[in-house]
Amino acid sequence: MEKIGLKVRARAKEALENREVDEVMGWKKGEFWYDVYPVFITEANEADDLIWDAFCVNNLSKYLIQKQKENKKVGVFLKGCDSLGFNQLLKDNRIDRDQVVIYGLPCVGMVDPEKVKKEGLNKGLLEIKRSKDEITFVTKEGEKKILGRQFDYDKCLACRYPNPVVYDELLDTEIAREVSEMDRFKDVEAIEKMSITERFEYWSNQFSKCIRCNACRNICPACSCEKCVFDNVNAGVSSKASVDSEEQFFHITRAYHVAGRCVDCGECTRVCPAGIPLDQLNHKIMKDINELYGKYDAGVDVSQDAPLVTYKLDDADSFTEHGKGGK
Amino acid sequence: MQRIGVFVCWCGTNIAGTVNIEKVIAAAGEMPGVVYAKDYQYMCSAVGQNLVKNTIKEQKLDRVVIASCSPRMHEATFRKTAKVAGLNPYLVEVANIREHCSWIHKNKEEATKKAIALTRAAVAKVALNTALIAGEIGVESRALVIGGGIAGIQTALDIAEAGYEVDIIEKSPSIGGKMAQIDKTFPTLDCSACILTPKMVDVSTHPNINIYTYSELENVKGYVGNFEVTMNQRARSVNMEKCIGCGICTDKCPSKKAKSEFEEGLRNRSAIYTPFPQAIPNVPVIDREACIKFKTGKCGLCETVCPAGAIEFSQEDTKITKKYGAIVVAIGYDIIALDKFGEYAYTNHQDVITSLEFERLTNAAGPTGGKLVRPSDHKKPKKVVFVQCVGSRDKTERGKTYCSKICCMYTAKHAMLIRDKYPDIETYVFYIDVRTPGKNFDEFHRRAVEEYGVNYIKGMVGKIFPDGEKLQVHGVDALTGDTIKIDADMVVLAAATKAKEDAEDLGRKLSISTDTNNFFTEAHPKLKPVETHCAGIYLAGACQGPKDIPETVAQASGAAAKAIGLLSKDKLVNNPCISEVDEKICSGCLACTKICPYDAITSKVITFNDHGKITKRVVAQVNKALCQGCGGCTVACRPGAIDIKGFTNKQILAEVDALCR
Amino acid sequence: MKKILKSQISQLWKRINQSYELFIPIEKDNKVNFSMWQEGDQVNLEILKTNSSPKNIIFPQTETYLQFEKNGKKINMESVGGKKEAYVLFGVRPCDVVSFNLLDNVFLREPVDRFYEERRNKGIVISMACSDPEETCFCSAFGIDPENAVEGVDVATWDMGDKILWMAQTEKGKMFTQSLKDLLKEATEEDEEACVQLKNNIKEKVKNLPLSNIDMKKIDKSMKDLFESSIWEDFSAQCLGCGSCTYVCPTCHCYDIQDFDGGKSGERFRCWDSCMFSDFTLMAHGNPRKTQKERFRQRFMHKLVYYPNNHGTYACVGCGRCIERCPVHIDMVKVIKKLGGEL
Amino acid sequence: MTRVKVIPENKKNIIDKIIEMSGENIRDCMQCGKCSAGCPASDGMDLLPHQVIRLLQLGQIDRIVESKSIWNCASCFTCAQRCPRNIDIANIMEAIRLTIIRCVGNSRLKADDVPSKVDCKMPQQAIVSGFRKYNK
Amino acid sequence: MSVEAKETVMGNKNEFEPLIVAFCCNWCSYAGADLAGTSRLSYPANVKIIRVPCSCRVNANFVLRAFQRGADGVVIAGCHPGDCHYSTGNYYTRRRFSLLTNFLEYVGIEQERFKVDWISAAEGNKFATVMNDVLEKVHRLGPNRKLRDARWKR
Repeated sequence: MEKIGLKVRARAKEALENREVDEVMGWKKGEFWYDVYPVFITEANEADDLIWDAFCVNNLSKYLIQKQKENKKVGVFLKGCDSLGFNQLLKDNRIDRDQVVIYGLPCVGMVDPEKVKKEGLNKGLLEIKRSKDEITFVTKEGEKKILGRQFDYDKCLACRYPNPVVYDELLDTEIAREVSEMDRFKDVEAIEKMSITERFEYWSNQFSKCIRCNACRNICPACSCEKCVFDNVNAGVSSKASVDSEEQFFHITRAYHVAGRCVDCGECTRVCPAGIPLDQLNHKIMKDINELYGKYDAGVDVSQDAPLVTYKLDDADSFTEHGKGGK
Repeated sequence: MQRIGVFVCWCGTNIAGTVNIEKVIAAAGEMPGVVYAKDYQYMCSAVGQNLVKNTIKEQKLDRVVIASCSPRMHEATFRKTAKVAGLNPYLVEVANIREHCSWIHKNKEEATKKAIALTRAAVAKVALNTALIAGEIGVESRALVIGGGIAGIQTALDIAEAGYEVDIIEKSPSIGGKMAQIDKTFPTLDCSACILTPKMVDVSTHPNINIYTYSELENVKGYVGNFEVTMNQRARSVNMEKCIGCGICTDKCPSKKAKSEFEEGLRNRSAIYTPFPQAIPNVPVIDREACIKFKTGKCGLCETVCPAGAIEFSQEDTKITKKYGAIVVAIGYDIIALDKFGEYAYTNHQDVITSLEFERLTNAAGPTGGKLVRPSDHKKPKKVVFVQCVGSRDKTERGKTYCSKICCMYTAKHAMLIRDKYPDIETYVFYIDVRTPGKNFDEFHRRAVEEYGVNYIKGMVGKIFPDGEKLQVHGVDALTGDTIKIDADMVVLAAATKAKEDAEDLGRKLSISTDTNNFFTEAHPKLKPVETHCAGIYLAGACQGPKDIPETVAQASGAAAKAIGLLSKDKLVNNPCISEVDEKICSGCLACTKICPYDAITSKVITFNDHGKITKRVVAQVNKALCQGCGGCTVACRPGAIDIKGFTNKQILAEVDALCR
Repeated sequence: MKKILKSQISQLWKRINQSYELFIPIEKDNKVNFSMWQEGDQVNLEILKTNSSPKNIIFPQTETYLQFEKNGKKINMESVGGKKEAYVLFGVRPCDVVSFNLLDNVFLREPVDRFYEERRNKGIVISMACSDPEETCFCSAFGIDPENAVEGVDVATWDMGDKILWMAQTEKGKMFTQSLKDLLKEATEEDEEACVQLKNNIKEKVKNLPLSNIDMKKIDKSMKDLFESSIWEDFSAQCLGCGSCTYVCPTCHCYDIQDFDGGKSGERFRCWDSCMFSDFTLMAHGNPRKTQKERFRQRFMHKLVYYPNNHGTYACVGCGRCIERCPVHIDMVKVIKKLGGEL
Repeated sequence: MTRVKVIPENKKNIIDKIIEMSGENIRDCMQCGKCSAGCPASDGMDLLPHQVIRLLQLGQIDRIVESKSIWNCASCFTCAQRCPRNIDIANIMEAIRLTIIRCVGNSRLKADDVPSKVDCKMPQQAIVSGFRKYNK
Repeated sequence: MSVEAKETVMGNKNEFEPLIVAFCCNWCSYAGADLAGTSRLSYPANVKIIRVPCSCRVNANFVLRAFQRGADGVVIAGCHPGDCHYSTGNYYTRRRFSLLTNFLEYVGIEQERFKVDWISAAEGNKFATVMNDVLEKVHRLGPNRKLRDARWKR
């Protein structure tokens, strides 16, 4: 991935030098081996700090909203899942396509620091390098190579769009990742098999972990409202209390609001401080939409209407007997 | 602090019977914001309304809740009362404690508790009501009449007389409808053409009326006062201006095999034809299935013989889009298919005919020039049997459950005409009951029996089967209990009427509903027979239910009066409970624009001061005239930036809270 | 100095549980948090930092303190809240203990917050020295030495691997140790040497932690320059405005008071609020801090400048939770260094 | 001519039993006579089917019992097929027969003396309905 | 007479009083409810009706709010697809609440508690049967404890 890192730096420098864009968004290395954070550079020389490694997991497209309010022309590096989020923001008219130059980065998968820590490999770890599926752990004592994807995020293992779906330039050759469509919603099916009390136990236990920090909402590219209903006190819909019914209300409403718009990028599960598997909620709605109204992938085709803003005369439904709807 | 007045109605004993009014008043007094609670036997009466008016003034109420019958019934009444008392009419809410409470629950204690809950919900909602001013929308002073039968003609004439422009759209090549096919009309026996054709001529010559025949309605957009209708005028292949109606082409046309719809299939017609001689417009139409030129490309004889050079094979269907203020539906009725009635042998014997075919047989302009002959061998029949209620009053799925209303009268007319013209022909009528409810109707029927000697036999026909030249009719005389056998020469079946085939999908285009028999549902069976639930769309004639000509004409004038009432206003007051966008919250995702059935929401760019920086942003905006207040957009709007006045999110949440207390 | 073998530790929990509520780091769905101990819970003392701080025990996220009932036009009110049962908080790391003291500065100053006070008095805090600090820890920058008993804790303990050394610090701690004397054995000399030995190598480890080289003096500039520093602009551009950092932070103490309208009845409660939210400190004209830059600046200025001016100590204990939980890896140390002009 | 009481009290339960057994609502019949018109066996009937239903409606069960009609009915279901009110007259006839047969000993014919009545031209329908009617 | 009234009348003190909140569309279901009233049909008094302009006006928040406030069952009644006064309103209702029905069941809420149905202005008795049927099922399920806000006292 280092080769591409050099390309990233070169491209960013070139873009800033000849004023193609006012600003470039990329990632920068921090203190620790897993610490990579988004950075906005305006000077060509700052481009040297840009990197592309196994921890550039943050989706940069959501920052475009604020940047475009300052009507800057911005260059941005987008992975596959980021580009889906970008398209969803585009569809919601939150960003203007021609104010953005997209440099596409096919992505082999990002490493989950928790999984590295779980294996205890983080002792004295300085850096992690990755090329294709071979991961090298650089520690004080020396290097260690491990083949395989056992350290990748779960969402990367199930990734269906490794290559950006929208870009102006592609900085690497496309990657092929076959993912079986069949067990895409394994997690949902497992929960659906539970009895109704088990399911309620499972979810009320998950929801009670929530500390109402809104990280899942603020990271989500489908949640881009100017003023969220939960931030709006006189919407009279919910308060900040972390009591069971408010948490239930928040999570059901959030999943319902991103219905037909969630691009399945898995960021909500990654950032949740309490570790709630929020994508299992979104997956359920995606599964239902695919079953009831035909396969729909949010963020792939901007021109296609989202399932909940269109209809067919002979739609199935899941509440009348002849509704033919899936349960 | 709000000053809410609660008025509880007894509705005689309808509410007071199962709801303890005192308890409701006591409970209402306790509710937040309520400063006055009173009850009265009949709130909707003049005394009741005065009570409200005076209390509003005395107690300086700023909101009123009426706990009475359904708001669908008297919400408008109480809003008017509030307006007269100087209170904004939209600060009134009605709690439905009759249809939804006292009439449903017998246990007094439970009904009272529910009445209190419903009143509390209304108080919670009215507390959040805002004063609304009804907006105004322009009215297109032009009416559209769908269907060119007597109903459509009468409506168009009345509206045109009132000075408004009217368009008639008729599917078949000429106006006239079923009445043009009829020979004589009951009870006065005056000739149908003599009373219809003058009206048709009036319609064709009236400056305010334009007629679109041979055309169908594609789709309707818009709302009352501003309907935008797209019509598809099918190609006649004849130039309407040039054609002088000489008829040479119809004689010379070699293809004579097509069955004439107007003659109910009793006579053939040429490929280029006018349905009947007095057709308006008297311009022929080329039936492209039957025409040899269109089928094989050879022929084209009509073009050569036409003196005016009016034939234009290249003519295409044209789409016409026009704006209308009101629409009147007058598409008439059809006769049910008799193929399922095997016992009457209609399908396999030519001499078993329907009453409409009989009308054509006895009509002077008909296939036999008015001579009554058997369609099979053109001989004069000696015995004619009429069978009533064929498919009417029938609960099986072969027929229709309702009585078709006009068969008894026209069968009496047919029998009388036969006996009058050919006294030697015996006529028998098998009936269940003879229904003659109109003016001079029963006297007409008795004349047929007494003067003209028509034999009425109370009992149905069991079976008809060909027996050599004759038709054996097996019936029963329920009064004497004898089974009867008649060998008749001809049998006329009074077949049931049904709604037009395309009535349902026309209803869907106009978003008016049809009942289980596909007749259009009127707004109220007794009080609003010519209106529909959709403002601006009216009904006339048999498309709303089986009807004879006098009633149809009466309804047509009624519908015309309603349409004129609407068109006479240059400004229409529109429903103020429409949606509104809070631009501070709207993030411009425009999901609402995709939902709106009336395309009432568009986007606009606003500039605003974002903490010192002037920034531009796309937000949604609602066209007040187009929005009908359905509320679909409010759910698509996740942050709740768009809301419906009168049914805001907070109001409904307040109602939910109040009901769950 | 007392000690107890790890093998007998479960009896200790049972004993404490008889007369106290025991809050201890418990692991559930591989997240460790302080929660009430019940038979069969999986206690995890090895983990350095619990997922969110023990602040939740003494300053709960949501606390109802007034309940009212309406009959007719009259309203009768009833004050609730506070904590009646005594409890023991075991396994608190020194940085979290210091955070308790920082919260005391806020809540126990006039006017005293009676709920907080009641919770504090009812509780016995037992700290445990950090045997193996992580790379995200920087408590040493704020003068906290993770190996020693911190001022204000009732009992300090050290995890020696097979046994736990136990030393009461305050009167309450002594009384509590007294009540457990049948379980706690006297510590021998070797134990004390081993403890001193442990303390030293903890000190060593802390020294070469990546983030230990912070010099807080560099940010003792005038408040005005700090306020107008240019770093807030680019830092806040990264920040998403979620509340993770504030809700896992042991020292954040801002809260909002809201009412629950239950129709006939209802209650007034206070719940944590985050200065990062757009509707924080919502006033009649809206939130005084309109953009994310101002809100971001407020969080760090409050911890590093305003609070020290009021109370003399920094309002950060260097636990590093905000570094781990921030979705975009914004780091307190980076802010301090940038503010100090080092980076 | 003695005046007849409409639906005499004592006959009420028999009528309800017949309605319940046949599952048909005889009040639905509008006396249109179509069943009688089309009934192939109507020649031999002293009471035509619609008259039987009329008598049932009026509760005159005795006159029905005396009549031959219910026994002549060959259960060919032509009437049921054509009745515009969807009433299964054959079913009602069956119910009336059953009520009579169930009064002990009233069976019109024993099963074993049916063959003697049968000649080769008798349609199977009649034989089958004969068995059903007589041997209960 | 509601199910409970019968029981209380029969002396067995069953104090569970189910509460059903019904959102009825003004043009069809509300008129159906009126018709049920005018034809003096009976359904239990526990059903309380809120009038909305169209079934597409009902927001998922209202449903969740009703459950939070202690409603034991929520019913949404709209016009039959194709009959909507606003022509396309109930097509969206159908999609939105098909997803919500499955989602609530996924999260562990008994399916009988949330019913959506099409009731036209002429179907008074269907309105009564749907309400009786929903109440019967909810009565068997018992009070809604899963979604109810513990702070709400009825």
